[in-house]
Amino acid sequence: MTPEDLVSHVREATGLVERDELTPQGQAAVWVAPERWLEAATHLRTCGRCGFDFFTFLTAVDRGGDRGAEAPPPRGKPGRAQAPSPSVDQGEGLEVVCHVYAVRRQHHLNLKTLVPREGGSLATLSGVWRGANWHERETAEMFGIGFAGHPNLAKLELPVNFEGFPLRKDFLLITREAKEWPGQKEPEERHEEAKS
Amino acid sequence: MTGQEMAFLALGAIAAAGGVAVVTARNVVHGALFLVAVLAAIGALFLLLGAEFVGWVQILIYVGAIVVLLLFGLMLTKAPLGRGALDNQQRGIAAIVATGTFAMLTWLVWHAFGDERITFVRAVRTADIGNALFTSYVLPFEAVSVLLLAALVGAILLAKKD
Amino acid sequence: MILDRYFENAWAILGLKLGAILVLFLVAPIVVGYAEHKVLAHMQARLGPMEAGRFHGWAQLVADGVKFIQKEDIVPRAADRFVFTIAPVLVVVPVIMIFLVIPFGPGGWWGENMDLGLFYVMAISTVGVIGVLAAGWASANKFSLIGALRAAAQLIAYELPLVLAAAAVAMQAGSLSLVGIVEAQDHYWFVLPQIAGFALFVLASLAELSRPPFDMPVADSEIIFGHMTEYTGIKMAMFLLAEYAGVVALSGVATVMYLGGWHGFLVGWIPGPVWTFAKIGALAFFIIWLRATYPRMREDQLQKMAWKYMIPVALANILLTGVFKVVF
Amino acid sequence: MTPESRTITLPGEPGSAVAVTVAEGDLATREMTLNIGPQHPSTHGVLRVVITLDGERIHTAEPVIGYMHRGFEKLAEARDYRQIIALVNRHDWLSAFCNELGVAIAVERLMGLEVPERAQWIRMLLAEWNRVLNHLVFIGSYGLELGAITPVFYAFREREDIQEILEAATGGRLHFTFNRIGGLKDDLPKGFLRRSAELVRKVRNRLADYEGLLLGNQIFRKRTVGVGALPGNVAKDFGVSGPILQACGVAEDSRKTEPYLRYDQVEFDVPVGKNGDSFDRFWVLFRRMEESLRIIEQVHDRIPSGPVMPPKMPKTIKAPEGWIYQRTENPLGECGYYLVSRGDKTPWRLKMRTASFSNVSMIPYLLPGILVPDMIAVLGSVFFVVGDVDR
Repeated sequence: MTPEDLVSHVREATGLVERDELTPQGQAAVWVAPERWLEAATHLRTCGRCGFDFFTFLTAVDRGGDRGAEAPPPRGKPGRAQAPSPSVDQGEGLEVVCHVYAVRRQHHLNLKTLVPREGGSLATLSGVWRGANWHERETAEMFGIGFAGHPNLAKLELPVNFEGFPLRKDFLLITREAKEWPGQKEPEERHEEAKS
Repeated sequence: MTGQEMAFLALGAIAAAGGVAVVTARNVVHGALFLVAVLAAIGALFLLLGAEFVGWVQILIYVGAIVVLLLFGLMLTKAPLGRGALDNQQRGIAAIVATGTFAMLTWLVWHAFGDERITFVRAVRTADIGNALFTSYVLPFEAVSVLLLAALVGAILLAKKD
Repeated sequence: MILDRYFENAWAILGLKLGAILVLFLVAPIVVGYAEHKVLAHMQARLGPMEAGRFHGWAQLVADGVKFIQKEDIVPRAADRFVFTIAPVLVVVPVIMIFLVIPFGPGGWWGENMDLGLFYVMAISTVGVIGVLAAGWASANKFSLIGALRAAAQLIAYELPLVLAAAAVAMQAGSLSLVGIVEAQDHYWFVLPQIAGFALFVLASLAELSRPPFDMPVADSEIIFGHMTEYTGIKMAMFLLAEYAGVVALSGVATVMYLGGWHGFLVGWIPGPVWTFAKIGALAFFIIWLRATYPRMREDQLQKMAWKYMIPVALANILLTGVFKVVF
Repeated sequence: MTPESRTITLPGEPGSAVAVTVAEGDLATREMTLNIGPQHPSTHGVLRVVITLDGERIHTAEPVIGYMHRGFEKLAEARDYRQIIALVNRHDWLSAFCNELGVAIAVERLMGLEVPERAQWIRMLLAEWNRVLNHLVFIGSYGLELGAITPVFYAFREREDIQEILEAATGGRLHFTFNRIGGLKDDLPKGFLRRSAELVRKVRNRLADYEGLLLGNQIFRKRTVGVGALPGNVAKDFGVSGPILQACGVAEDSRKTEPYLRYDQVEFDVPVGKNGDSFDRFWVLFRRMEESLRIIEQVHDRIPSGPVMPPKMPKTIKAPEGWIYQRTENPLGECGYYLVSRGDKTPWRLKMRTASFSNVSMIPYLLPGILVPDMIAVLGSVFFVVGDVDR
């Protein structure tokens, strides 16, 4: 299926898609409400036409933070017909991305949703794809997102007593705060410096 | 006292002391290792008495096989790693049984030989043992074979779970 | 005997022999160990030791020995100190005792000609496992314990084929004395009629020595050298010494049992001991070669091989030897 | 607790006791917890697997990772794209070139940048050499783990030759940093293709050594055939990719299914196994190496001349707003970069989807029920690099 067909199939079959994205590079994403997260994922897994049997990754993107207030405009092609619901609007929050692939049909899909920065929680997908288990653990420790029903949401890569959520934008790299990244600047910047 | 007698006494002392150590050791693995000393000393006693074959059988079977199996079993099941003691509540009964056995054996030996001095016969030849086993003692030998075979089959049956 | 000509006193002869065996016990493993370094290296497209002692690193193992002596003797805090200390001794002593009875040449080139030599070797060679078990347990390390348990399980697998193969040789030679067995091979080596027994004996010996492909008790990539994990310095060196001395000792026993001991062929002027040592060397080379070639087997595969193939073959071998003896 | 079972208290460590439930007719036993790693010869670095044992049979296995976590994803947010290329070639230190490639392609696609034809072919050539380089390590060390000590020396002999020519081209031995956004740092040095062609023949001739020592070895087969079999659907479920997935009989290789560079213009096969056991995994790795050599030969014949960088490159590389997921078939499996850009010269978020992470996450499924020696055979054939797991 082409990405367009795929998105419209998911939209029709589930009725959960609130917004979709199609990038110029031909990659597709569908947005669902966080409370319908598990339902949408289950459809992708079980539906014969989707056939998403390969779990690629699950992660999050911090949309807020120091630049959160700028509220970037929507990217990619805007979704069709349906207006985006407030829950998946481009506001602050943590965007959760789950990327899956169908080996036989050879198509990809990004399943996305937005959860609030504080106390954000989703149903776990570890029952849908076993591979989600570790990816959710990683996302939980890095972003502070809860995954309800996860069998073991312990820290995966960070030390047990680590505090904070490193991949959020408000978690600062302390050395970078004290000192600018010492790497060479862009050619044009150096050029400007030399001129001035 | 001849050198042989001195060696006999020394080995006997080692065996006896080892025996005491086996039962007093708080750690079962220590006990098993003391048992090695006891069995080796007894094997050496056999050698000293010229029963070379029996002596080396003692080493091969008891030290080489039985104690190894014993240690194997202990390590698989009970013995904690490294230091650490194990004990149970059967000391009293064990003491009674041991004393009884010791008394009986002493009485038996005393009754049979008394003050009689045993003249030392030089070395029993292995060939003679072989001949004896397969001529005059062939029936007991075969009986033991059958018994061992039965034990083997039984062990396999027990080990098979289904 | 050669020594009788020069020495009257039996004790002096005994002392000399013991001294010679001790020297052999200390030197032979170093030679075999160095050979292993070099042979493995050349089989693996590298050079091996090249520095110590200038000429092709001949002094590498001497240097290693010096290093081992200098190392700190560490006893883990949780270990059982007494058993931990005594275990290397328990492993080394039986190997020395095997050296006592191997005849290296005709006319007294042996420590002791025992009537029951073969039986003695079988009995003594099993004792070393107790040292391995003790070491594994006393180290208070789970990897060591697994290694020790594997060693014990391995003993059960290889001991029977080993003894049965030896029994067939004893029948063939009509003697249990190692000197007697060599003398019985005057006309032909026992490897010819006992080829199956020879294969069994070498395989079982490899298992006893924990040499590849039967090195499961010390498998470095699984259980990190098993019972040797916690040992350092001189105690570790004793384990290594026992391993390489064991290679020499069991190669020696196999030489005596199957390869005609000091009997040579074609050229008559080469003295007997040279033949013996050459044959031991050839077997040791074979053992090293195996290490370069084969991966490690699994414990249950060894058990299966021992019980399903080696023991039946050994029994059939005994039967055939018996028939052979009666008919001819 | 079933009616036929009973609870028995066993002596535990000094001063404690353990209660166990046993079925009727069974002996009461206690499981042993064993830490494999973080320092263990067979974990290739600092991976730790906590296993519980019943005898030598594994009951449960739980990998503990993170000992090498270096926060690459966070660091990438503070670096521009040129610097990121030097950063990402470090997570899987055995396939540095392929790692760089993913980021470069992702940024190029996001920018809509046209990469010169010659650069595409050179990239393919170096990526395939890098693949051989990587596979040789695993082929050698897998033998070592099973106790065959010789193949590793042969593997490193070949590796040295390959590293030499890669060094000649890139100047680096481990971290090449040869990709640039838009192309490559330099053209190939003079005579490179000839050396490369000679090396292909040399390596191919020597592959027979490995066949004899490992694939054809009876004990090796006994140790690996049927050990740690992984069904294909479970592999996909865990996101396991690369040689492990192909060993399960799934011919998934992004060089075929979603060709990047010029993989659609060269001929090669995707080897697939039957049973997904350790032997198949190893066999697939071996065959993949041969296919790589095949690709390299075709590149030699067909590489065009021309520049290796686009004529007009912006001085500052800023990826436009948007996101992209770019996957490449790395030696160890699917390596993907999920790049979110807000039009800056640094990425807003760069998620690294590494093959090893997913491969290792499957270990708790694969290990229970097998023996400790088999665990080594399985761990060694679940090809992973710890840096690639922890990032």
